[in-house]
Amino acid sequence: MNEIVAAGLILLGSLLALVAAVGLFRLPEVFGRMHAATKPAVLGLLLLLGGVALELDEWSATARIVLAGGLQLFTAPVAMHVVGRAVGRVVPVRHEDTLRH
Amino acid sequence: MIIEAVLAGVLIAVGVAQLLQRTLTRIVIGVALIGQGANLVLLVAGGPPAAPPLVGAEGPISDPLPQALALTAIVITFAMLGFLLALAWRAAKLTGEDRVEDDIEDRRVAHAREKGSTESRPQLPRVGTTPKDDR
Amino acid sequence: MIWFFVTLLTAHVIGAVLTAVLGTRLPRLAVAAATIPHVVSIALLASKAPQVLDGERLTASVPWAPGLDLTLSFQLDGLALMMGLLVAVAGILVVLFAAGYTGRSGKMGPMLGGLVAFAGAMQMLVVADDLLTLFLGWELTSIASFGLIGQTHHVTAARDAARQALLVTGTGGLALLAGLVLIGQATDTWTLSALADTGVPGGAAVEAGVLLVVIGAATKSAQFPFSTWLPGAMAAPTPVSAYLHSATMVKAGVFLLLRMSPVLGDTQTWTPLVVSVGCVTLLTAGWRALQADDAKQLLAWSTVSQLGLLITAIGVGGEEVLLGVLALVVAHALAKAGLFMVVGAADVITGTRDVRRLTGVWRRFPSLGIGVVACGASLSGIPLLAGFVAKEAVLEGLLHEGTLGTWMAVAVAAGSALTVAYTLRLIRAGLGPVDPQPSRRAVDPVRVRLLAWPGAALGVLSLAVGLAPGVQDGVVGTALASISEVSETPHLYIWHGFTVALGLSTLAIGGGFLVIRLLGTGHAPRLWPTPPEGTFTDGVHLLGDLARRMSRITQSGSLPIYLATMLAVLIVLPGVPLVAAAVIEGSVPGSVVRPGDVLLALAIAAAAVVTARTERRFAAIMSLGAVGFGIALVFVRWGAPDLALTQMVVETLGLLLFVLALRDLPRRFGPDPALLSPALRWILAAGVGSLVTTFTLVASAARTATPPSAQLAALAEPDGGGKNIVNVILTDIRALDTLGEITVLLVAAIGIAVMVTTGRDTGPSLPVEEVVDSDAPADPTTTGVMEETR
Amino acid sequence: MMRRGALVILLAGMWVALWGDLALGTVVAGLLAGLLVVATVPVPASDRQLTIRPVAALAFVATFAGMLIASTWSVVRLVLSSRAGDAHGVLIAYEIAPEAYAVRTLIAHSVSLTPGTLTVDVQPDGRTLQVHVMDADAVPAARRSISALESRAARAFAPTLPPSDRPSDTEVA
Amino acid sequence: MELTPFDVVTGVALLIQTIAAGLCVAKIASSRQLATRIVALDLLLAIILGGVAIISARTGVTAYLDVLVVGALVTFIGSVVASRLLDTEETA
Amino acid sequence: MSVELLPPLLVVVPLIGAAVLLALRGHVRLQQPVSILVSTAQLVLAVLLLAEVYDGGVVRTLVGAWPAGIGISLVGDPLAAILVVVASITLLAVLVFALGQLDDAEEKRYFHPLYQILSAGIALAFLTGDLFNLFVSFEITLAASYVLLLLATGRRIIRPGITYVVINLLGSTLLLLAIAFIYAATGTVDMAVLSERVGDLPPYLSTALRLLLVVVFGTKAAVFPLFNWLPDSYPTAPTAITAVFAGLLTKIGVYALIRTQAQVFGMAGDGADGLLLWVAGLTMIVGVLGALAQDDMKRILSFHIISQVGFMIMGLALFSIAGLAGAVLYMVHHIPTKTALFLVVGLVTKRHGTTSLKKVDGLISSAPVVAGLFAVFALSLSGLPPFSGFVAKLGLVQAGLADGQGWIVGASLVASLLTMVSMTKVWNGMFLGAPTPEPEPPLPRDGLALMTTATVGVLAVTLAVSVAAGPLNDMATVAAEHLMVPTGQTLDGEVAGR
Repeated sequence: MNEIVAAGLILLGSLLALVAAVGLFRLPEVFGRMHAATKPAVLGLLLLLGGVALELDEWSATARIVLAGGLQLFTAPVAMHVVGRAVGRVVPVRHEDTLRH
Repeated sequence: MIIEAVLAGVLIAVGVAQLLQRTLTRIVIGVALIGQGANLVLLVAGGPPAAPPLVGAEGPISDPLPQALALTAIVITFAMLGFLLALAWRAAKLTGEDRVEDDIEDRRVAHAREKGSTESRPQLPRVGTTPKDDR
Repeated sequence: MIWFFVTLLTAHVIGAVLTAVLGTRLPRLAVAAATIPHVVSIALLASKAPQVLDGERLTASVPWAPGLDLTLSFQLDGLALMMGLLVAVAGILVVLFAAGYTGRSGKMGPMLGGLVAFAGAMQMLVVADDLLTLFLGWELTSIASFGLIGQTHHVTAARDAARQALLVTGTGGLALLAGLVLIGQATDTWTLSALADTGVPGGAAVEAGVLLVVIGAATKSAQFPFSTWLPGAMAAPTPVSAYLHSATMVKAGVFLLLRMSPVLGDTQTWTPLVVSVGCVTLLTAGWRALQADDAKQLLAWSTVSQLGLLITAIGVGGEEVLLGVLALVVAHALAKAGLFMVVGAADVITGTRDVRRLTGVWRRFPSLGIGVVACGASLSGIPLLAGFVAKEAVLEGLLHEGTLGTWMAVAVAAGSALTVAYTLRLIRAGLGPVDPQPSRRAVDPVRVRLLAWPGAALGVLSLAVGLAPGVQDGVVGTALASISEVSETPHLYIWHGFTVALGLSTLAIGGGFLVIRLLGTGHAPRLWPTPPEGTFTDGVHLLGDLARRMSRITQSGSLPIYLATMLAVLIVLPGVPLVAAAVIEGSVPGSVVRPGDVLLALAIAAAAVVTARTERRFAAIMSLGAVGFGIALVFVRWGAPDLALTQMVVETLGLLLFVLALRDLPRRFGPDPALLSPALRWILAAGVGSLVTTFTLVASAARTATPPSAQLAALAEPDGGGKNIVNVILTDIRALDTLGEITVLLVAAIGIAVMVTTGRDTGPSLPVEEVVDSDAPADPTTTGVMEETR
Repeated sequence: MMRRGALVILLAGMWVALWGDLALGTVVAGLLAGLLVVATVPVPASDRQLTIRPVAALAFVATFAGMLIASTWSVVRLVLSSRAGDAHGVLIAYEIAPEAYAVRTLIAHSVSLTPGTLTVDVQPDGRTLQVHVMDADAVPAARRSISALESRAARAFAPTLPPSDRPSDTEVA
Repeated sequence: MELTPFDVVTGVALLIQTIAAGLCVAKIASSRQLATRIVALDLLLAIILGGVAIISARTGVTAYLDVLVVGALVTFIGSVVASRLLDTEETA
Repeated sequence: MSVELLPPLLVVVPLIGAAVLLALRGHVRLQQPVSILVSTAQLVLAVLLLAEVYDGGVVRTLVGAWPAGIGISLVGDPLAAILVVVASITLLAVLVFALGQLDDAEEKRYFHPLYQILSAGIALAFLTGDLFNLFVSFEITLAASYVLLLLATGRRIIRPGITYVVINLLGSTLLLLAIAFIYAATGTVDMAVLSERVGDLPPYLSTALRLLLVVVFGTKAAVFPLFNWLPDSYPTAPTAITAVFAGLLTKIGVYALIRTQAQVFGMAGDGADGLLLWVAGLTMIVGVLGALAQDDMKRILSFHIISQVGFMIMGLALFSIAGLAGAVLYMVHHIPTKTALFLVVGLVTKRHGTTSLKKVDGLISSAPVVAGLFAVFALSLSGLPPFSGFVAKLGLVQAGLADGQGWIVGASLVASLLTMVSMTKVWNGMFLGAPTPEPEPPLPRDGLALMTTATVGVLAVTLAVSVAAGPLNDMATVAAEHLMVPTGQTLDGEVAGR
């Protein structure tokens, strides 16, 4: 049972990664691609890691997996943020002018 | 095993193809690829894949020695690559591009041949005239 | 006994240094210092002369490198005594002449010093008793002569002539070395005296040795076909010519052949080779002497011709002939040195050496006249002079040596006729009416005396020896005894009676007069195409051309070509046996192919290809990163977590370094002006790649011994105190490697720091490029950046 | 002081996790290492502006997780749909209310993982985010969802609750 | 060694990962825009980390998880620093 | 002190010295005595090692006391000991010379640490008994040399450095590949164990392996046709550094060739030795012809290096005791002599700021001491008696003729003749003629005395090599005999000392 769930999670995670990669091609601009590279990729990796943790079923392994997953959760958006910043600095961006408050 | 050997070959081939160009970036990439290929070969040299070489591992473990060697080699290659990149940076600063030009002195010596054969041969002393500045 | 030789040689070394040092400041003392070594030589030789004349052979030796058969062995026998005395006596006269020649100028020191050093080398050569010691002296004379010829170093011609001389004599020297070693190895005997007793075995090695030794002698004595360096060397100051190119250095070849004749005389090659070399030289050089207008050139060719005569005679051999040869060596040295001095003096006084313009010189300066007439007569073999006695002896001897001897006697006579002719030309030139124009130079009369009398003295000496040939008997006879079996006490006669030899001499003299009558005042026509003067200068330049042409091929200065060469060698050398093996054995290890590996490998390979194909710099760099990370995955699959870890870290850092180093460069590579066509590059690439693959597989398949991994696992924990064997290896078992690795990192860091931090202002800084490719459409109306739509 | 202790424990936890070994020695070493880090590295000022309200924090995490799944789903749909090629987003500016730096960082960060939005830049004032919205038509929805996240984060972590942002307006997009 | 269902499924997952990785490489190669390439590389690294995790699960070797942690860390640092370096307006 | 400590100390002492020197990098005045001290210590250790093994003993140190074949062993056999001594002497002399020559503060700061690291790398290369460790030592040496090469010029001229670095990096990577193949086939990287196992390999594989090593080490040693990088890069460095490169770096390649070809692979009779003979001949001739084409003293001498490497390879290719002894003797002669010639170049540069034959004349009048030094070294290098070059050449000629390889002896003699001719080109072009006035304003003269002293010191060494040719030849023969025995057979002996 455990194994089936684990396998399912891993498969799902992989599929999400694939979708992210496909997104790189399908989406026309860099910001869109960044969406693709963050959300499905992060969730996919988390699912996958969860599956692996289930399969290994070992305290020390789980600890490290949690660490890695947390890191990924935390870092992927930051990385995208930095990339977006680099793009934003160079390319003139038209803002939507509505401001809150 | 075959796969890795072929992969190493491909990496090295691609590296070589880039090494033979004049653009320094390409050369550096070539060196890096060849280094990757070599590390791969080192790994393959240890024999077929097996469990990681940890004490107490179940089943056969992979040969740790080539792994240690490859590890050393990876770091050394990295250090060298870093230095080469610093060179490339300096070259770009100096010349504004990253071309490896030919050696000037070699060119000059080679060029001197055409001229040398007609012009630079010294005149021989004529009979009966003593060079007078010899005393 | 060893102190005898040590004193003999060190006297020259000290003398040379002293002279060179004193030369500029105290010329008189320098002359004295230059004379002393010769006087010492004469005294030393004279002190041992009684023993030697009694037939003793005095020897001594010091081991140098016994493992290489290198021993310094010396002997003093008759031949050494004779040659040593000749070198010393001629040396004194030349030093005095040189003092006059250079006057009070500061050039005296180096020249006299060089002459003394040369004399020392020559002494070493003549007293050598070991094949390699002989070679040592031989090469030292070459070096000293290079220095002396190049003496007038402000003149390009002199420098070039010095190089030619060194090139030719150097060639000969090396041939000699090879020849001597061949002979030494064939006999396992390295002392000359022992060799003379045992002789040499037959066989190819020895015959080759003979050829090489004769080549050595021929170069030194300027024999055919190596003659031309000697006339070229006439660019040297005349004292040098008088000493080296008449009395001593060129005689070294003759001396060598004399020394070797008892050892090698019985080999098959010896006689034909030596005789033909000598005979051709004798005749051709004689004619060349007739063609020369420059008095020094004339004398140079004359020397070559006379040496040819000597060598011809040595080739024929035989007791009587060799006696004549020895006498002729002495006679020629006296006469030719004298002639050089006279010509040199005339040159200093009148400013020309052209025989057509020397008119009246001998009349104006009778002391020069005496010298030129006496020495010339001796050279030509006019009766009553030393040359006549010696040449008669040679002819007499030759006629007793069968058919070959007879023919050679005829050749010698013909050569002598030429000798008479060119000598006459020289003498006649200066006997004409005195040039009405006053000499262009006012020459100090003391200096004229210093210049003139050594030549005259040699002339008188030639006459004296000719009148009383018996005075030489002792020395020459002992010398003969040391190179030949002697049946009876040798004796030189002034009068042999009305013999065939005398007839030949007479014919020669008559022929000479006839030739000169036919020629008139001009020089002889060319009978065969002769290479122009300075052929060897051309030789040096040809060599230079060859060198340049070659280095244009090998030294392209182009990194891609160097790399391609290296890789081509790599493919060919280890590749050939491997491919052959693969064809023959067809052994490639089979192993389980996991589909995942294939996919992974494909992805990595694709990324690698991208690095090569993309036009965008950062695409290439990032693909390189992709390759690296992919390989980390391979490491994981292989069971190497530590490697994968390191690879990840290193790859990331590497990527950063790449970006850091290259970010200021254009985003696109631009065309690569590669010398190698893409096809060639990829062929090489494919070659190297497939070599690596094949090699890996073949080597893996051949694994015989088990690797020490099993032992390592057992050893690691108790001894190394770790669970991770790789870590144990790195930190303990192969800690030395790790130490080295850290060192390399440190050095690279220093290098990077030096490259990056200093001298920022030394080059033009680059315009900052935009992050986005210039050709990417940046549409300002939409947010974000459009991807290309093609 | 409490927070420092928590930080030490967190670091020790990471240490143990990395060693993969729950032995006494490892734990002690991890604690020592954590102490060392805390003692030597100056704690950022933001640390003092952070309070953790456990229940609200759990709510935030839950919201966040839900949004992550939702956003993933929307991206998957977009990528696999035929409209993918026309998906040009817009950039909007969004001003964050909470004062605490740490909370603002958390919000800017979380925005990237919520549906249709991605933080592209932060204005130098530190409170105006540039947010990329995938669907140009859904800008108001996006604003709402950011706002919801913002208020949950503030409730969970902000040291003082902003007066304008009472718990009353907490509808989730 | 016979294949368990788990092996099969994870094998398929690896296949999918590889395909995704290939797509990333293709994007790195084909894109004209630096930012896109960074995004693609970042994604590629995430995929590779996933691959490491899968292999760890398949082999049961937890040592690979160290690679995972370190990898997550350094790839992040790599992406950030690379982007910062390329942000030439910032540094010029 | 246990003799087994000597080999590791020879490597570690300079490394520690380098660390100290690096810490002192702000204090050049302090660095100088420390650096000299370290080099002297290395020399003393080297002499102690030689005293231990000169008559045939072997000091084998198992680093970390791991059994042979598992750990790294350092092997002080006669060959290694001789070369380490000669190298230490040369390094010390050049160091003294460099103290007078360097003037850029930046150069000075890093010169000493890098120089000591280079020393350590060279010592390790000579002493290590492990192939992979040899690779590491190569890398240390090369890394230090890369940086030294570029230290002075690198900020202005990059190209020669790039040629040097790229070629050598490729060479190193190929060495790594070779080690991988060797490990794949034999399961060891220890040279002693390897020499026992090569016999079990199929002949084609051992041939391929040894040829691969020929290519790798041949590149480092600059043999035909892999030499072209050398004259393009060496002359650009400051002379003191070129001097070390010329004297020692190529020699490491030659040493590695000798070690692997003679000792590890031995005489396989597979045609590789014949090939090496051809390589030797071509290297000699092509190298010296290249020298003839040049008209810059430094470049001429750089081409000579190639030609003379050919001589050493010739000794190796004969695969006889006499031949190997000749090669060893030639190395012993060549290291100090070649170094010294470059030091002379440094003296010329110090006066005139250039080494072009066309721009400098008449040094014999203006600088007779320099002229005298050059003359002796040039004659020695041309193999003329009575200098060390003659003895070395004689050894090779004897060995070649004893082997019946007349043609290679002929080639070597032609090469030494051409060497002489090209030396006369330098002599005529630079030393003879009317003296060139020194540049205005005159170059700073400080340090010239020190530089000349160092050069005279090397002169003494070369003369000593010549005078002591007998004992040296005996030692070289012992070393050669030791080489002809595969290392594996000396393993059991585990000889410490005798």
